[in-house]
Amino acid sequence: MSDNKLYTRKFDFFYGAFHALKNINIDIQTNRVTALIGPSGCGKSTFLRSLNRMNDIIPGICVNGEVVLDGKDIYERNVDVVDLRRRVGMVFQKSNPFPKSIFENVAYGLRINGERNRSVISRRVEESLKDAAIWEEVKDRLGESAMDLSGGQQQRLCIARALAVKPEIILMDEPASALDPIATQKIEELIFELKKNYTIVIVTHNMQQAARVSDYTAFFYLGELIEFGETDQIFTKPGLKKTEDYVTGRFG
Amino acid sequence: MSDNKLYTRKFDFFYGAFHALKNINIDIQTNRVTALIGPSGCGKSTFLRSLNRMNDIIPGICVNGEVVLDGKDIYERNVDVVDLRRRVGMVFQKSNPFPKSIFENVAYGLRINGERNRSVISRRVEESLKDAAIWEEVKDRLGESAMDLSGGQQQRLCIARALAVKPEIILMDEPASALDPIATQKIEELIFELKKNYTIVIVTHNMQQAARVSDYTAFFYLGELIEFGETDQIFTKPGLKKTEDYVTGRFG
Amino acid sequence: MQLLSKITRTVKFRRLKEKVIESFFFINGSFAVIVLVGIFSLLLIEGFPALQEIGFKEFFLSSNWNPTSPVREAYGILAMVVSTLMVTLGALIIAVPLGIACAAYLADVAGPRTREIVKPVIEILAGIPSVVVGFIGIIVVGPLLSRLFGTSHGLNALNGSLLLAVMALPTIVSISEDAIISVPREFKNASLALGATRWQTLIRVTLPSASSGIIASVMLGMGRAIGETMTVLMATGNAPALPSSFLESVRTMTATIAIELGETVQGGIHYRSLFVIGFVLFIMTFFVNLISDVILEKYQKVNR
Amino acid sequence: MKIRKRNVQQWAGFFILRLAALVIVFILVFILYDIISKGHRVISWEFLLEKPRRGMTEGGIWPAIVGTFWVSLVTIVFSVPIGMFTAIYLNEYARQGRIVRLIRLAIRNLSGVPSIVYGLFGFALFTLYLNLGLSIISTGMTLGLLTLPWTITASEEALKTVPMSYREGALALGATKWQTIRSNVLPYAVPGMLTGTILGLARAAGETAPILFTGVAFFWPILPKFPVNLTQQFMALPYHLFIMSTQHHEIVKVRPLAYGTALVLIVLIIFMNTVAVWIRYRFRKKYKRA
Amino acid sequence: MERHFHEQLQELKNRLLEMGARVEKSIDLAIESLVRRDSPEAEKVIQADDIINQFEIEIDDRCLKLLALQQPMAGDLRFITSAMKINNDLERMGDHAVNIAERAVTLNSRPSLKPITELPKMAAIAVSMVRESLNCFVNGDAEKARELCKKDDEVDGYDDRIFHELLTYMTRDKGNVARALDLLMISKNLERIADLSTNIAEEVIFIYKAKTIKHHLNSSDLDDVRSRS
Amino acid sequence: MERHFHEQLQELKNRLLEMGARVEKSIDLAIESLVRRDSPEAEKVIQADDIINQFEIEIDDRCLKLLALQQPMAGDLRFITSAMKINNDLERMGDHAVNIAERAVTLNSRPSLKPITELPKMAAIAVSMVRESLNCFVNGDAEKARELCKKDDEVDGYDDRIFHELLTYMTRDKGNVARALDLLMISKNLERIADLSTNIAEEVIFIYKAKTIKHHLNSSDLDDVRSRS
Ligand SMILES: Nc1ncnc2c1ncn2[C@@H]1O[C@H](COP(=O)(O)OP(=O)(O)OP(=O)(O)O)[C@@H](O)[C@H]1O
Ligand SMILES: Nc1ncnc2c1ncn2[C@@H]1O[C@H](COP(=O)(O)OP(=O)(O)OP(=O)(O)O)[C@@H](O)[C@H]1O
Ligand SMILES: [Mg+2]
Ligand SMILES: [Mg+2]
Ligand SMILES: O=P([O-])([O-])[O-]
Repeated sequence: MSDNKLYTRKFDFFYGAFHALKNINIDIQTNRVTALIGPSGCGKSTFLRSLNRMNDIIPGICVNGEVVLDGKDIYERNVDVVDLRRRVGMVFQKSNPFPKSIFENVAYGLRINGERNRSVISRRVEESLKDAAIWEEVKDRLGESAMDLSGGQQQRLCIARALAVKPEIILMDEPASALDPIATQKIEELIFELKKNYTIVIVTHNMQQAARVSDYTAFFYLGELIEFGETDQIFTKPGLKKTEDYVTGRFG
Repeated sequence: MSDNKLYTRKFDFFYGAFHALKNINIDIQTNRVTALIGPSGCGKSTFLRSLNRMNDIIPGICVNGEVVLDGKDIYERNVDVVDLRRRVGMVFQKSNPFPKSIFENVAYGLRINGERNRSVISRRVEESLKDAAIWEEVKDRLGESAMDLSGGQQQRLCIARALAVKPEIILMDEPASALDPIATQKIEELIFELKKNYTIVIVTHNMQQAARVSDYTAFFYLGELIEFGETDQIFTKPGLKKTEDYVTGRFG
Repeated sequence: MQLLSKITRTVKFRRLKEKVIESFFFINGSFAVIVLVGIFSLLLIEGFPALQEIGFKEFFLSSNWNPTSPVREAYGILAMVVSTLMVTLGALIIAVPLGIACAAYLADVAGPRTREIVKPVIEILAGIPSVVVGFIGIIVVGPLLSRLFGTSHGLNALNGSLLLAVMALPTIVSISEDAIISVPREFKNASLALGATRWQTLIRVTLPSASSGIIASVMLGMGRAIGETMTVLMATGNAPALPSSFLESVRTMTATIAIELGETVQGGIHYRSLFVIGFVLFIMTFFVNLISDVILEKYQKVNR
Repeated sequence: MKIRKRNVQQWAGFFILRLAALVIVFILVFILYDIISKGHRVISWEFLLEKPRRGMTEGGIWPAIVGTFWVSLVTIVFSVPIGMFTAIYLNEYARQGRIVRLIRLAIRNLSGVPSIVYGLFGFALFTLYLNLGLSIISTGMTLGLLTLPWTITASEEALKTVPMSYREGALALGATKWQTIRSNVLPYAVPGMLTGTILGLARAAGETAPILFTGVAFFWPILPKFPVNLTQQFMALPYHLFIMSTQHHEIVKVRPLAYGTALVLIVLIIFMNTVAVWIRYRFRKKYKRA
Repeated sequence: MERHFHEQLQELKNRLLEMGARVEKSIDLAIESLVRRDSPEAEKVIQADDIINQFEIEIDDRCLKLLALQQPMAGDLRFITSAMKINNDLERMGDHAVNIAERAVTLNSRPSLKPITELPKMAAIAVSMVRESLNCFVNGDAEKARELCKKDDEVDGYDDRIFHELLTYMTRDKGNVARALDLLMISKNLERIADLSTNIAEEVIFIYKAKTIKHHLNSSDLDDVRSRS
Repeated sequence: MERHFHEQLQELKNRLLEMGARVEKSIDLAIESLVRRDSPEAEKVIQADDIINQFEIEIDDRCLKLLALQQPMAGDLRFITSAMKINNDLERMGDHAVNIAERAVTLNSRPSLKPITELPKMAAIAVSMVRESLNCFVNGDAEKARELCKKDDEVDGYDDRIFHELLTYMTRDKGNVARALDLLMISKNLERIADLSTNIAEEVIFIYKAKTIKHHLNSSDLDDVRSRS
């Protein structure tokens, strides 16, 4: 048992017969950034998407063990997935703004939650855009299509969209991997700001990025959680040979 | 004037009215790796593709100045583009093996050049696969489809394919950006090996990668060549403030 | 507490609503299956008694079709099966090279301007109703053929093939063109970067990569030709005999049904035998489409 | 030397390809030219708006136009909703499994079934078993079945062009499935669905074989009045053309009328195609950056 | 763009400055305890060394983390590696201060050999060098750092004079030898502190001018950089 | 997977070893010139320092480049930062050797004070510490490095004894003072060399055990690591 907001115990995940995650025990610290690293196909994305049950979309999956959010296993039968996803927001690898106006993108989550009050909506939109550090860039063009923004701006817009419904946890699957270094840096800085108010879990291919943005790092390999610990520990003095080999590039 | 195999002088490039490259003077050192870095849209790819006239495919382009290969301007009228591209090979960002067998992929370049002799072809194929450090992994399955290889293997196969026609210069446009860190490392090591026999120009988004693989680095910004020099110089003590700001991430 | 129960209520309501919506769509989705099964069983039910009466052997192996003969009714469909295949084959011989060449031209050679002109042309050609094509066959192609070959009229298998070729061309061109255009740009770039000419790239890389799509387009065109009714009805002369050359008049399976169903007695053996022909057509096109389907699926897998 | 040879090879190859395209363009131009040049002479308000007279050697084609219109209307009403809903089921709700495979198999086969077979089926089912007789409604429903696979396929294509990321984005924000579909899928798919539907309808409007036995009449000058008269027989443009070109007793005399009918039919179909293409064009332009 | 990383660099700078201040204070105190013959003061210096050592460990760790986590380049990289060296230099100055304090305790326990006049002057210069070199480091003032290197000569001059003076004392009276030796060692310690400040100044020049001037004895930039003790 | 980078690390190791060998040789030579009263030998040591300084610059540069170009992590990173420190330590040992050589020249120019017996023994231990600490570094032998740290005590013992002996000489005869002082300084230099070797050993432990043992005076791992002079 743990006092953490979110933790997993003996968590297993199967794609049909393929055992994609094996006995994962991890504690996600509140108001910290946890990075998931590991070679391609080790199950990072699968794990991330297990945390808000986005994997449910995929047919033939099967889970075992617990993922506990606020003391409640999210895989229990009576859990409302829709509500869960509202509490555990997600940002995707490729920015995916809806082809609506900037304003409507951010307002979307509020509207589907039944918020009708105009002034409430526009206040939340402004707040979210500010939190996502994109307000200054778009405040004069909220009515324009979100598709006209640059890649980095789109990604921050998607973050704003996720923030608008006030999630407690934000999951990010390689949020900067499609961006150029400058846009990437902006996203990294944003993550650093966001952790003041949110708990963040981020998957990244880029070890350096994990090193830069996270407080805790989890190293996955072949579906197993090899090592989990403070980021500076993992990158300066990892506890296990496998981790050391991976971070120093002696792997594979 | 210069004694280098490949250099440009006062090179300008236009997409229609858009001035994409401005007065580029660069000397590509023989048997060295030259990396092109710079923020997105600065013209790195455009420049690279100018070196083997792959830009010719795009309608409405216009060039000025010289790109000199072995003392001859490749943009002169009587230059045969097809022949030029054989001498200046290219590897693309997304690995693009043909949907043929592994063997046929590498043999392709030889066949289109009219090589019919089976034993010559199979010798060249083996050599190229060895040079591209993928021979061991595929030697028992040369007849299988190249599409079944992993991303990193595909990329090395594409390199082997480019090597088969014995180019003098190899251009690579972000050859590892779609790969995971381990495959990326293999490509980087391969580049290091290849420079013994080839002259390599590589575009990369990833500054660290440029630092690791190249001997010379060219920093582009807004279509201009800002600084060009030895890689360790550029990354430890760049000559210009702009370069320093870019490599230390104080940019934009 | 009250709030909590309200939340549970809304959650329950939401789930119920979602379930209802999904079921509604599912019911619609099942309709296609019902229709197909309906067609299959109806053809079988209506046709089977006739087959029993006539006998398999005569029905499939005799080429004598004379249901209205006052002497002895004959129900052999061999002649029309052969006619159907022959006309179809002729059509493919004409349409396949032309169609693929045109597709390659559009996808790889033509400038955007040309493509903008030719693509709508193909679409319009696809839209021309079969009666209109048949009409042209009677009025223009027929006389032309009779003059060319010195026959009394030009309503023969060749005419049918020509017209069917026109009918099949749009299918072949547009699906092949799709296949060729969806060959990833990267393949072409790779080939060009290796010093291949555009022609070499087209022949050695692009077309082979698109081959399954192209083959599928041919199969689909073939299915279309086999099932085509009005053009062949109007342009092939309607002679229910085993043809020996392309210059003879023929009558295909589809044409037979079209001509004769109106004159039959419902429930009679003639009526039922036409349903059997329909059934055979159904099966033939089923297999042709199945093959093209398998090929297409493979091709989609490769290009993913 | 070698280089020149390769250039010649390329030139010759491209020449052949260009020729093929030219041939196809020529075929269409020829057909259109023939029909327009000979058909336009008989076109008049009288031809369009009058009933045929004197054993159809004079007068117009108004009943055929009206008949085609009503049949098409029934076709739409019958096939479009089912088609779209099926597509939504398949693309949005269905999980890969036996049932879905079965449905897809059925759809693919339906699209390959020859139109004459639909005619047989419609005849047996609607006119005989369901006792709808030879009527507009039987015919419309037959054509509805014929167009169903096209509508489904076109709708599914349209749904597929909506990026997965729109759905994931909405779901991840806590939208329900139906909310996601309604707000983030359908708006972007409807124009595409419309395009496909209209294209299918244009093809259906030109079909002859399936309607031969379900109610089309050689000569039926009584115009149907909605809704009571959907059970009556009717005339249709393609069938009229068929009659005028093959079955008429004074075939040479009515040839100009046949040309006129062909012209009207073609114009109608081209018009529908143009509308569909226009919608697609606007749709693409609007969401191109997506 | 301001980066979180740059804040961390700033923090590193501040920590180094703080450490520098402590080191200065230790040196001052040690000399004072000698002049005022106040041994408890010297004890404080000895105790304070623990804190300075903690500083060193912390700063070293900080640098290592920055290197591992931020992949610094160019100026930032030079800054961090130099910080590691400066850190080392400061810690050693701290050790020298302790040595001085220890000698002071020994000396204070015995009668005064002579009035101590030169050593405080020398110490003042050395301490000012420490302070100034760190200021140069903070303000990125390579010019001033260059000048600072020349000050080292002054300190060396004091060292020489003190050495000769003490030699006289020793040769004059055997009883003086041990105490003179202690004073001599203190002078040597101060001289080393000045040397280490010079090292810091050199690092500053390295960071901001990207030039290695150490050992370039015949470089015109700085003719008088001495090889270290 | 073997990486080009790892070759470069190996090369860095080799360069450090080479530098270490030169430093050892300088120390040996300096002591020999003292024992054999052979000033030209001492001159050689002084000249050789230039090369050692060149080594230092080169190795430092190498490390900086590796840090900038290869983004080392974990063990590799610790290796490189430690290499920078070891490099610094070696260079300072070189300087100490020069100091010894300079004193030797002075001493050689005057009559011998006494037969030199203890210093060579002390030097032998110091040199062996240099060699062994570098060996530990090369072989990644943290155990041995830990033992090595204890050897420093022996050297300190020599230093103490020599100091007292020389003190006796000085107090005995004023004329001895200057020469005894020189010898005393040589002993101090050797003691520093041993200290620096201890530093290297500590770095080795840091690299391979990822533990900072410096200053952890009451750590059970190593109770006797001394704070630096
Ligand atoms: N829908 C799926 N069906 C079956 N197997 C899957 C599916 N998605 C992923 N897998 C498999 O599960 C494993 C883990 O996949 P996952 O996407 O989580 O890896 P990852 O660590 O995110 O890799 P990457 O860094 O490449 O994104 C892989 O072996 C993958 O092949
Ligand atoms: N085909 C084209 N037509 C018009 N402009 C183009 C075209 N291709 C590129 N450009 C423009 O030229 C500039 C340079 O493009 P280029 O692709 O060379 O950039 P890059 O440095 O490679 O960027 P990236 O890192 O994003 O690949 C950009 O501003 C781009 O918008
Ligand atoms: Mg992933
Ligand atoms: Mg580019
Ligand atoms: O398309 P048809 O009506 O001729 O089958």
